[in-house]
Amino acid sequence: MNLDYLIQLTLSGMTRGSIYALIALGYTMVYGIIQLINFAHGEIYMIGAFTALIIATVLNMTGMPGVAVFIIAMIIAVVYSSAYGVTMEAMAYKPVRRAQRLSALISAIGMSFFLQNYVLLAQTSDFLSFPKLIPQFAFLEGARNFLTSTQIIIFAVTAVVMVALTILIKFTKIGKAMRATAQDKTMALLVGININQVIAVTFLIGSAMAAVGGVLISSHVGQINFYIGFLAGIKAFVAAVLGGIGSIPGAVLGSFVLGLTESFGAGYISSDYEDVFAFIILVLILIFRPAGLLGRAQSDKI
Amino acid sequence: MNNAVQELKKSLITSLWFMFLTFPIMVIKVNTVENIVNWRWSNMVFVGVLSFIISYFWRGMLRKKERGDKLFDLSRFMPAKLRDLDLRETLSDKKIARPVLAVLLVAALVFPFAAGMYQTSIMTTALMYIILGLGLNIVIGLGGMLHLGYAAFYAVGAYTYAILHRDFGIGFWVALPLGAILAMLFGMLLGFPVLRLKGDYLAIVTLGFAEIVRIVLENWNDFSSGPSGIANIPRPSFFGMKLSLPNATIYIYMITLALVLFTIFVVRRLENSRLGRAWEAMREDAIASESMGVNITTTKLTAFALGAFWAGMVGVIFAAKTTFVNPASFTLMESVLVLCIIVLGGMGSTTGVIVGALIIVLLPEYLRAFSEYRMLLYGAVLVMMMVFRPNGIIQKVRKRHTFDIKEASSGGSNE
Amino acid sequence: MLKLESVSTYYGNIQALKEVSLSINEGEIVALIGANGAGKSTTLMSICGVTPPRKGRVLFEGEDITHLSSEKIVALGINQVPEGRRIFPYLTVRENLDMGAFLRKSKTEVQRDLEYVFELFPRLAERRHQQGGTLSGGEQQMLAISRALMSRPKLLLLDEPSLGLAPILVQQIFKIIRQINRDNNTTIFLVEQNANLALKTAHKGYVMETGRVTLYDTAENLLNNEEVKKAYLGGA
Amino acid sequence: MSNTVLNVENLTMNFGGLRAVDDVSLSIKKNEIVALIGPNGAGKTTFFNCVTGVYAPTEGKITITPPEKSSEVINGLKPHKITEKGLARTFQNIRLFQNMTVLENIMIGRHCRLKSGILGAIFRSPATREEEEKLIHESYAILKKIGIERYVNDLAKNLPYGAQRLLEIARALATDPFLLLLDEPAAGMNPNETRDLVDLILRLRENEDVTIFLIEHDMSLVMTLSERIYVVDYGQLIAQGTPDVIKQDKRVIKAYLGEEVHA
Amino acid sequence: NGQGEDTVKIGVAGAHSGDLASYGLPSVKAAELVVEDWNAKGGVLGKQIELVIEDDQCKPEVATNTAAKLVGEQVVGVIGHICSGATKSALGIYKDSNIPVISPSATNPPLTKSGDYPNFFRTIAPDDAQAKLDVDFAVDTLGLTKIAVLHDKGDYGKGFADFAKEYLDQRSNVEVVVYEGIQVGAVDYSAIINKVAASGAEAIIYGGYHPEASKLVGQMRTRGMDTIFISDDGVKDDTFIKVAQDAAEGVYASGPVDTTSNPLAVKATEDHQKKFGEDPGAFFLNAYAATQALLNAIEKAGSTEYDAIVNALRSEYVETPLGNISFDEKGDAIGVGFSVYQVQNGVYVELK
Ligand SMILES: Nc1ncnc2c1ncn2[C@@H]1O[C@H](COP(=O)(O)OP(=O)(O)OP(=O)(O)O)[C@@H](O)[C@H]1O
Ligand SMILES: Nc1ncnc2c1ncn2[C@@H]1O[C@H](COP(=O)(O)OP(=O)(O)OP(=O)(O)O)[C@@H](O)[C@H]1O
Ligand SMILES: CC(C)C[C@H](N)C(=O)O
Ligand SMILES: [Mg+2]
Ligand SMILES: [Mg+2]
Repeated sequence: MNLDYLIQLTLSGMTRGSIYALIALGYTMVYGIIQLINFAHGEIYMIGAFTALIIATVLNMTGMPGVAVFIIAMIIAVVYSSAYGVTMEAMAYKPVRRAQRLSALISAIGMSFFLQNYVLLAQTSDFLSFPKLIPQFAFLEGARNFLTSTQIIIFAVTAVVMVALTILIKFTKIGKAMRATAQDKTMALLVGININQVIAVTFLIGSAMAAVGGVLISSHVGQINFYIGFLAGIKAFVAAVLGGIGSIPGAVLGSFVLGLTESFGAGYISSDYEDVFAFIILVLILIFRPAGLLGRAQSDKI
Repeated sequence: MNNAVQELKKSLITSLWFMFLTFPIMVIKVNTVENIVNWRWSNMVFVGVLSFIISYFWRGMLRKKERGDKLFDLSRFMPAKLRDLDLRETLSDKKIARPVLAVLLVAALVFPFAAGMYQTSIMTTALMYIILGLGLNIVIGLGGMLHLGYAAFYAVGAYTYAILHRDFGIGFWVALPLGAILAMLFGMLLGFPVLRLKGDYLAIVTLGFAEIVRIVLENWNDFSSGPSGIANIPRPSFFGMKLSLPNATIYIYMITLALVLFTIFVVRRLENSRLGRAWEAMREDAIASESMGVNITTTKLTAFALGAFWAGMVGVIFAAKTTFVNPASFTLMESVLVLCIIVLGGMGSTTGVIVGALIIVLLPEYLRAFSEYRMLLYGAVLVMMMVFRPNGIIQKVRKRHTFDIKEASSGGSNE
Repeated sequence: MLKLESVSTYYGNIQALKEVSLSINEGEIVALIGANGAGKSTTLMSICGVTPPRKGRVLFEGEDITHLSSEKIVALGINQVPEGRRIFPYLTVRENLDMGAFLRKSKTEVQRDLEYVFELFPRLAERRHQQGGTLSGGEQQMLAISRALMSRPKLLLLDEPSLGLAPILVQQIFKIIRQINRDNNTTIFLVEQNANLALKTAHKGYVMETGRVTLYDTAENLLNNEEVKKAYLGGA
Repeated sequence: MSNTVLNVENLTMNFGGLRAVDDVSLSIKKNEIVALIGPNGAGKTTFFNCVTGVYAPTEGKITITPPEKSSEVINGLKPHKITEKGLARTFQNIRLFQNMTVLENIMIGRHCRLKSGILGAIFRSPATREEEEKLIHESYAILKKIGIERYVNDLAKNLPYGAQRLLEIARALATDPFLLLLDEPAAGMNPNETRDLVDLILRLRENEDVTIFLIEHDMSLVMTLSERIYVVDYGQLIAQGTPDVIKQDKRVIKAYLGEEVHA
Repeated sequence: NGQGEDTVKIGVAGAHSGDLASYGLPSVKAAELVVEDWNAKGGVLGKQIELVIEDDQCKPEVATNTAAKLVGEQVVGVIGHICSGATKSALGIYKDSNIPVISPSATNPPLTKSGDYPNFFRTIAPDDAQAKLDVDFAVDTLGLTKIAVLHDKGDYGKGFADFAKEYLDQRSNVEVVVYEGIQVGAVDYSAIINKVAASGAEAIIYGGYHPEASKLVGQMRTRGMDTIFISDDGVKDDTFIKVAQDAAEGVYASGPVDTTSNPLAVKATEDHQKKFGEDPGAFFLNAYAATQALLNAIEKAGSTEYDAIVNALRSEYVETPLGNISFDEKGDAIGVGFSVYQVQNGVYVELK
């Protein structure tokens, strides 16, 4: 079809990709450091979105300007999601760190059930509408068919977060400690790294990013309920694996590949099989690159 | 004394932390439509008190666990003689084990007649999950491959019966082996491309495969009737007779029970065979076992296919018991539940799978008493079981091939 | 400087160390030899707090460090080159060295020490941007020692530094051990399977068997001890 | 040439840009004991991995001639196939089945010489039962040959290190090989244990009719045991010959042995 | 069947946890409100009414256990289940145990049309009826010729969409330019929206529920697309307007006749507000009506016997928030007329 259509699909694929990336980054960081598929990561994202919605609605009534509300709600959501992430780690994962690997996975699944139902009971099962805080930017008027202001914000924030994270991991002391802990925990201890603290920080950062994702998506989509974390979590997990689980750039690349595949699949073929395309791409990529796009081939030296 | 004060202080801090943590979600309730805010301060008090108490006991239990003590020391209530008995050892003594098993079996046989239809029905579900658990255990516990798409094979079995009955009027007993075999073929089909993947990569691909199966069932109307599913699948007939509902319920229970025994029998034999050893070696060290002449591809594939076999079989029972199938029954959550069963029960252990299935299936049913809090508690229980018993409830005692040196000349034993 | 008093360490229910007592003076090289599985590595890990002892005390410069966490012990100046080298495989040589200096504050001192280890091992200077995992066995061993030196240890624990190395590298490594001890007055506690070389390098030695210290003497005496000869030196 | 059991021609193995083995040719005759030595990272283990099918070599030709059989090229075959054909190996970093008993480790070694399948397992046919029974006896006999039968029912991980090394050899022997490839069999052993190992290897050659190809850094072992030595450095063959020749070789001394030559 | 005890037990079954809880929980609240009312007035047949509330998570396999449980509890009738799938699997059990079932939301046509389930009733229109109404409206009233049909891949949404497509295909000068399912819960729908835009469709007929509908409409309108949006009674819910806000303006949806002004509906909603502090959710009124119909039938029958209740359900009319209703031979509600609504100035206005 025509070029406009192609651009539209690309942009919509990138929107999805950016959002998956924000969630997938947390997944991949946690996985990288303790090899845990954190099933409850999606719930942290959901809690971030809920917290933001609650705060934004309360603040909105005070007549504060929308953008200010948005920023404050975002900050509080980030604080709370991080707090949940760290608490969850301390309660449900730390005690099973030395047990077989699947125990932590089951613990994560339990946590996911718990958090979903906690929000369901404490709040509501219904969809709540997220206040419209971001105005349609005037300069976008001409490009309305292609881009909305929330999409622009999603792109921008995702880019900033990604760059910040890369800098953090590559160049800061805590970043190096995270990488060292991921590669060899005993040795990390022996050079004087407090690995408990490092793992907690990993959860904190991962959860914070999930919260950012949660707030952005909710304002883009306009509504949330207690169950939104599940699907988002699965998708982000797929994206992280696609890119090579444990790899930060991989998570981003995987997310974009996934987002674009879904978008083109839906656009040019049929959205009936949107997820099928996503999974077929996944299988194909893994067959040719068994450690994902940017993952390190786990060639154990023999 | 000082210690106690310390403990209380810690609990207090935890309690304050949770009051902070739950503040927005527990306390504030917004009505986004009417823009009304409802401040529920009493919830905060509630959270504070509850987390204070829980935190106090939680830490106490953790300390016990660290020390390796039993969490609940029942032996205190037992007479001294019993206390000294090692349960596991006692039970591995054939003289004691046989009667115990016999009693359990009789209890299982009598159960549906003593209990009501509801109890029988959920117990049947539990039995079905025992088979699923044992089947998946072949793949995960024995084959060492993390498989998150088990529900797909389950779906294959269920749809085999549903469609064969819908289109050809084929009955339960014919569908039972067909469903199992078809699922097995599917297992092989999936197995080929993915077997060189490791660990979590395998997990995600199997997950993807299961989703593909489900989505195809959802979209392919002519074949599977799409999301609205296939209804009016008959329950198994008893020598051509249609049974009344309570009798049919008991009958399905008995069939499932028989299949559980059959599964246990087969799985045990497989475990203690040349193939079982190859699985174990492969799990321990794939490269070494390959270098010792074990064909990894076929060994993995058999694990995959045999695992799928049982899922297909239970799928047929599922269709017969529920009398209705639609794609919504075969989601990722279903695969995850079966995974929970084997990890919770204790990976690789048959008894563990049985206990795990009983917990995973019956717990939410018995938690019905807590009505809306049921799934919340279910999640919490899962977490707690893992935290306090991280390697599962029953730890696998593997049957070991040993060699009796005394009778070295006369013959080996394979106990 | 370091003193172990009746240290008992367990792995679950298995007791790996049974009332181990030993002491090391400042500036010494002390060797610990013993058969496989005797508990040598466990001794080092117990000192570092990775497998904290269940009973007994570990004293370092008079201070009880038995229940300190690893990072605090490292901060006091004890560092270990563990068995199997344990290079961070995906960090570069330079980053591996930085990790060694993880707890140090002064950038200029770290820089100075970096230059020192590069001088000690010019090979590492050449490879500073290579990933640790891709180094050869000998290079990894050099890196592991350098990484430990980067924390400026007062006490350096070495666990089988010669394992699996080509003969030429074995000689080199022992030369360097002596050099470090001489140049920096670093106290060294050396675990070795190659008892011959170890005792030739050390001032005194301990012999360990199934979790217990069974013999203690000067290195020279041990080298001439008949039992030690028979058991560990391959003498007839 | 008639009694050559392994003949490798121009073997090359690349890992990405790294050439770990570079155009190496060598051959081994029946009942020889041959050593492969060289500095760390020279490509010795990689060479073994190529021969045993763990890696598919980038280039080159590997031919085996099992006793009383005709020669065949085994490039690119899977490890289990190669094992079936009669090559067996041990690993530099011990790779036992840690949580299985010593006996079971050996039973796995015999896996490829057994036949029973799924149905046999389920129905426990007399043939299967007989096979299993025989297997246990054979396995015990192998342990006895190596001299570690007293550990028969212990878990592999609970064995002393030296015994684990021996178990690796026993397990390899269980596959009925004609060529045994040992990767640093003496690593981590003390001098006494090493001496016993030398005796064992000599005994195996005599009694089991196997040819032995080994990698080792312990020069005392290499020099007493081997009849011929190949030396590699940076993936290339830099010398070959009898121990006496190698000891004197300037290049080998410079790259590998160092000045104070031991043994 | 529950007689001889001092209470009359009514089962309420549906999804009370999991992803579909939002469709199941409102029916619990509805039943509670109705029962509270009745109990305050002396109950039914002189006995107090007791609710037995059981979750089925909308899973057919759980639903059979739920049904067995309710049978064991000796309920005289059941309000539920919520999903057609779960309903179908549970119905076999209720049928054999002689228990009438009234669902507020299970819309799959065969539930009534097949005649397999004589004990089944519902207070909601089956998928095909609404599809016909919406297609007629789109083609005849609005005169549209190019239509995109979307659905949420669920049994309700897809069922509705299938019928809509079938009816559209029967029309000569109408073209279905897109027919596709969308992914429920997806974070972004711009791909499918672009596709609809590119296809030149004048309208979308959507089968599914309001959360997805409001996302679709919302994203369409922000992009400046003014494609007409027509949907089913899963969308004809005030929550839709409140969530979609401005974007909801102009949307058409079919639903039971004249509910907003019905005094009973107003009262039910107010009661809900009073008791739970929020507006009711999906199928609330349908469940309210179902409970009233059941209790009324018991009262009128003067007994809790199956035959008596079923007869009463078929013969007696009852005043409910959905109007004055009864049930036909197959179990579909009579008296719930359907009409098309449009959102005008933030409220659904019935188009006559
Ligand atoms: N992580 C562990 N879990 C259980 N047991 C262990 C563990 N590590 C060591 N052991 C056991 O503790 C004992 C002492 O082991 P240690 O590694 O300290 O011996 P070592 O003297 O260093 O031997 P080597 O020369 O082989 O390195 C051994 O019996 C060993 O099997
Ligand atoms: N799977 C692999 N991927 C990439 N590089 C590899 C791999 N295996 C080996 N290498 C590299 O190939 C080279 C040769 O390694 P190899 O293990 O064969 O050395 P070696 O001669 O056995 O050394 P050592 O005596 O230390 O065991 C090394 O540089 C090593 O890092
Ligand atoms: C809640 C919905 C999923 C129910 C739907 N109307 C059905 O017929 O199944
Ligand atoms: Mg050691
Ligand atoms: Mg090597």
